[in-house]
Amino acid sequence: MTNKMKKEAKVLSQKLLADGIFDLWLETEIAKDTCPGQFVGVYTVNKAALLPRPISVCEVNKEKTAIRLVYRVVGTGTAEFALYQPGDYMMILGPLGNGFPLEKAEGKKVVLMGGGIGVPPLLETVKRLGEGTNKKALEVMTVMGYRNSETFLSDEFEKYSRLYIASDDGSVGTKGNVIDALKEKKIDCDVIFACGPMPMLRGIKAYAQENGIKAYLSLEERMACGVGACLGCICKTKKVDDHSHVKNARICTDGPVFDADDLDM
Amino acid sequence: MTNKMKKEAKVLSQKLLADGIFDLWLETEIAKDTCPGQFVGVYTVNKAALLPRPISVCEVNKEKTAIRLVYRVVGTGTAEFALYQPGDYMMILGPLGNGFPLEKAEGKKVVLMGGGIGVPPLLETVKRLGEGTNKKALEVMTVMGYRNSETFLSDEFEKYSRLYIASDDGSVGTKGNVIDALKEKKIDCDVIFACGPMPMLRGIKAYAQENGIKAYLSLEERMACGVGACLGCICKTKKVDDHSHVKNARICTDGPVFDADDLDM
Amino acid sequence: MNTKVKIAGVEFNNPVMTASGTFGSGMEYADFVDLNKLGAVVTKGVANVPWEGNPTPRVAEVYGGMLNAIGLQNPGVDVFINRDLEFLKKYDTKVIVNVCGKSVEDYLEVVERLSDEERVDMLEINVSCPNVKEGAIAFGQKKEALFDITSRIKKVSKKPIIMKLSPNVTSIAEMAKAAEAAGADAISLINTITGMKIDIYKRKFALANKTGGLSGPAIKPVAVRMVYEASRAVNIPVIGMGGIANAEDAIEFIMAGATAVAVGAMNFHDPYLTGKVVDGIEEYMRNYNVDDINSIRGIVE
Amino acid sequence: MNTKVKIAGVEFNNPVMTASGTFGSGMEYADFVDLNKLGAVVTKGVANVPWEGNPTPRVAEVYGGMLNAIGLQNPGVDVFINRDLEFLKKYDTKVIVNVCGKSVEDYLEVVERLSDEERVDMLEINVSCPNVKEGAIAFGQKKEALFDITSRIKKVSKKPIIMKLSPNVTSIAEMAKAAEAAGADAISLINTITGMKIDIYKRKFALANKTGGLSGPAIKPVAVRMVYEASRAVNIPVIGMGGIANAEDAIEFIMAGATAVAVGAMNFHDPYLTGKVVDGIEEYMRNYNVDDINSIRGIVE
Ligand SMILES: Cc1cc2nc3c(=O)[nH]c(=O)nc-3n(C[C@H](O)[C@H](O)[C@H](O)COP(=O)(O)OP(=O)(O)OC[C@H]3O[C@@H](n4cnc5c(N)ncnc54)[C@H](O)[C@@H]3O)c2cc1C
Ligand SMILES: Cc1cc2nc3c(=O)[nH]c(=O)nc-3n(C[C@H](O)[C@H](O)[C@H](O)COP(=O)(O)OP(=O)(O)OC[C@H]3O[C@@H](n4cnc5c(N)ncnc54)[C@H](O)[C@@H]3O)c2cc1C
Ligand SMILES: Cc1cc2nc3c(=O)[nH]c(=O)nc-3n(C[C@H](O)[C@H](O)[C@H](O)COP(=O)(O)O)c2cc1C
Ligand SMILES: Cc1cc2nc3c(=O)[nH]c(=O)nc-3n(C[C@H](O)[C@H](O)[C@H](O)COP(=O)(O)O)c2cc1C
Ligand code: FES
Ligand code: FES
Repeated sequence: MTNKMKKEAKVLSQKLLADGIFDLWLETEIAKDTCPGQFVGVYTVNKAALLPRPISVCEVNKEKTAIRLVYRVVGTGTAEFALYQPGDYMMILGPLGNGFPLEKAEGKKVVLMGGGIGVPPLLETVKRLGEGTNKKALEVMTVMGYRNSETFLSDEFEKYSRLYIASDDGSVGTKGNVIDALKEKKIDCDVIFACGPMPMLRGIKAYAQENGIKAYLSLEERMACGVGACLGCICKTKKVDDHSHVKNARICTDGPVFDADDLDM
Repeated sequence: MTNKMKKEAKVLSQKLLADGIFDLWLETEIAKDTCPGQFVGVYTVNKAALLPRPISVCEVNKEKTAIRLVYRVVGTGTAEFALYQPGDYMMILGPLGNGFPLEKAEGKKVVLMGGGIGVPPLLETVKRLGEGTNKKALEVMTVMGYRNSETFLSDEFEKYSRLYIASDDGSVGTKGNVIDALKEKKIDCDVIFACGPMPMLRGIKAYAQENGIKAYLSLEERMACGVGACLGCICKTKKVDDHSHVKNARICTDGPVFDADDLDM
Repeated sequence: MNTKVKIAGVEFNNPVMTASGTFGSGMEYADFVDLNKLGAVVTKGVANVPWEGNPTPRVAEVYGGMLNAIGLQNPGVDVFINRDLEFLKKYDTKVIVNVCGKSVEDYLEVVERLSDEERVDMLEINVSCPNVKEGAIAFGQKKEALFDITSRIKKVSKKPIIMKLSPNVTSIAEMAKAAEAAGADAISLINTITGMKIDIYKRKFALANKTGGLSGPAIKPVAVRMVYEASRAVNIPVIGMGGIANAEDAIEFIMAGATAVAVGAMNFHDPYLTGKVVDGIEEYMRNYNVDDINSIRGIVE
Repeated sequence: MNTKVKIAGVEFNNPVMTASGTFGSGMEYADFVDLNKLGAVVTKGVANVPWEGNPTPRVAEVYGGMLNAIGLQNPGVDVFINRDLEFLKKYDTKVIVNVCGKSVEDYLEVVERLSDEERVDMLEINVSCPNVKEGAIAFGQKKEALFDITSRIKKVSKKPIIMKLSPNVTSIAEMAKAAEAAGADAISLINTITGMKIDIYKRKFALANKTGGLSGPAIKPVAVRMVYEASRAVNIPVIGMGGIANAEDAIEFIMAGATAVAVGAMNFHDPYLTGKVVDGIEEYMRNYNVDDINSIRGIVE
């Protein structure tokens, strides 16, 4: 169990990464304990909006005790976050959730698949898999799906992995989604770590099953507490869950990353 | 009828004037139409607090199209206002209310009496009375009451009038309130313009009546709309009011300044 | 693009109205908004004789809204006709007069007096003000009483009648049905929810009346739910209100089932708001290809 | 300085509790708050058998609060006793178990099962959840039904009983009286107010359940008013809740008449909140010379 806390974090930098997508570095103690695939709850100053916004940790810098968040502006909260400047403070809650099970990739051929705003949480993941730890994967590939040629973060993925790109409009890489790219490039793998929209995750689950691949999927749901108390953010599981014994796992604490075989999607 | 508007105003300067009392200059078109004794409604950014805060205009600078607000921090709204820096913008609604009837002082000996945070609205008033207009008063005196030796704005009143001071703790001027000073200094006058807490205003009304002096009092009440629509801010009057015909005048529009003789306090 | 809506034969240029008591008779907001731009001006409640209202403080701010206990101060129907209706003749927006009373007879008197006034398009009967002791809200909290007063008013009124419902009830659907069964031409909701604020430093009620009516964005989810329930319970049009702060909120009420909407306490936050809501609805219609505002009423799934 | 309060013979170190369903069984917040610091932990509702709850989305944010339609997902009383009560044995804070059911028999079964558990100090009976279809809230919206279920529970329970009341009623005072008449040892209020949110871009309900319960600062004025009305209507203690966001809010409820208070949705805004409310109440007492928290209960004028 990680040591969760709600703390002020200092904005180190913020820049526009692509159309409507921001890249934010925060100095925070939370960085010490954060694993790839975990997320934080970010609070607004706007008092009309009281719930924390779940945002995945994109990268961790242990030396600077800092985390990087990459997010798309879609509503009140994210619009407010985009206004923050270096030196400002933001309230964040974390680290939350379980993160990707890096150990499952040990000695395996692993593919990281990200779609849209599901791309960011895979960056820290690919870095750790590539690092000289005893959990080193045999081979690390990444397949990232974008709407168009604004392939944010792809240059960074390229540093740590063999990168394939898919784009909805076909302007870069395979035209289509990440599964189309996987098929087109005949990418052979043992394990998939994926994050993205539900239809993409369903597709990956099916593909993985057909091809005898283990898949770990990071899910999204509306959240209130972020810490497992409110039972707002459940997903359907095949087996009875530990908490309520009703086949409802809590995405914020039992997830967000689940073994695809355990999910009833 | 003045031309009311809700507009962004630019903070020109803000400084601490006395313990918990702030002095704020705002650049705003509203300045063009503002008369002494009128007020503005100041909005917070805090979305939990939606009503405008009524704050009197302390001074008007027509050349800079700017108004000055002097306010005490007492709650959420004023605490927020205190944080604003030059260059920031604030939303204000105004000009509101009627203001002091300067014409009633024409050729008369007039005393301006302010208590505590009732002092500020009298500054523009004393300036206009002293100015070489055709409404010039015969003599302008001011009696200002403070809690202690923090006699904010008193130096400015001194420029435009013969100034008397009262303080609750006796550290400056007469020990006691403004009426004590009026009596002690045997100030002779025809007209009083006053602003301050209700007990002080009641005392002035009684004193004026006893001494055959005309008094005009600026009242306070909780407000919602500030423009006469909600009927939240009424005060009891002797005669039937124009609006509802029930002896309830609206402080925000029929006032805040009333002929003491018309009030049922 | 059509923004016109019809209620009981009266055609409104658009669905945006003012919530009674938050807009005077339009006079105070004419500095800010072109009244002709609005679907209707709904006036402050008017009684048979002048009402003094409650002692001050009458208003208090609360989180995301306000409490009011004005107590229906008003100049009575005579002054109202001579001054307020006269003022409204300068405009060609529709006029809905909100009516209050302490007894059924009070209501009937006002309704009769206004029945022949040409400038009046509809009457909205306030049986739901939580801030007057003398019964008014009782009409709005018991379905038998609501049925009774509604049918008696319908008998004398030459104008279409909107019954304004109280949210302070166990079942809004039942109240809506009672109003419909008694012949109401439309219903409007919600009036304010009874609330209270205490100043813990003075150990006193924030309002002289102790309780007051809660309004503003804080109540919007309750209002949307009640508009949804009421509009599914009856076949007469529903005018929705409660916390509307922008065009999106107005559209939310329409999607919940409202034929028209009213902007209330948020006028105090932004005196231009009614006009902005009119514009914002048109913008939404343009951006999302809605040709007729009536086509999105109640379409939520 | 005394912060201790007593309800039905049970003594609480201070009046600060957790609102059922917003704090799990304390486990999830033990990272943030020392549970021993709290007057009581009130657990999530527990039924005779595991409940699955509603489909997602189950939560939605609204102005100054949130809607929830969890639908009382819970592991059932067996797991609850073996795991949650076991966990709470590590602490010596008081434990109040919130009980839910679909029929009177369901409730009775849970009450009986918990009656002999030493770790349980009181039971809070949730007859006011707006998010389950099968009746539960009906018990909380009709005074006859409330009287009936309360008296039947009282007959079998060896623990003191708190009846948790719904705000979705015309008269909270009548409901409070019915609970008292049936033998309830205390009442708690308010549960959430039924609300709705519509996504106008997707033209869909924000919650899969369509309606949900509104909680958070937005509802505080309604909650304070109801606590005031209820506490004046009965002689049994009242536990107040609804939008508490800080110690001032908690004191407001106490001055309205509450013996104890519970912190709910705002735990999600600030997981340390319960502890801060405890500290803040003490600070207020020190600054304003309140020697005994019981001395300011209901003192508002
Ligand atoms: C585990 C997890 C990790 C996420 N990581 C990222 C990330 O790295 N980058 C990123 O851009 N987005 C991420 N999201 C989505 C992000 O949470 C939403 O985009 C964000 O909450 C929107 O907030 P808002 O105030 O701008 O939108 P609004 O629509 O104004 O928000 C209203 C409410 O809905 C919630 N909400 C809205 N959209 C979502 C959503 N898609 N998922 C969950 N709650 C939502 C908000 O949190 C808030 O409570 C993640 C979501 C989850 C559950
Ligand atoms: C006509 C008029 C002129 C005023 N001029 C000045 C001035 O020049 N300088 C100054 O410091 N103060 C002035 N006040 C008082 C000022 O309005 C309040 O101090 C201020 O509204 C407090 O806001 P807050 O958010 O800090 O306090 P909070 O207590 O958080 O406010 C909560 C609510 O109560 C209202 N409120 C609180 N105190 C008062 C009060 N005394 N009068 C009216 N409403 C109140 C607020 O506007 C808000 O709606 C004036 C009041 C009136 C009616
Ligand atoms: C200050 C004030 C005065 C009101 N007066 C009346 C009234 O006279 N008659 C009436 O039917 N409703 C009255 N209401 C209720 C509003 O018309 C409206 O139903 C309610 O405020 C909810 O809408 P809102 O949240 O947009 O304000 C009043 C509301 C406020 C805030
Ligand atoms: C997510 C959530 C779950 C809840 N679950 C329960 C429950 O199981 N039993 C119950 O009696 N009340 C439940 N409630 C109601 C709260 O206990 C409380 O009465 C209500 O939320 C008002 O308080 P608040 O505004 O402080 O949240 C729940 C509330 C929320 C927000
Ligand atoms: S968000 Fe509360 S349990 Fe996951
Ligand atoms: S504040 Fe609305 S009438 Fe004065």
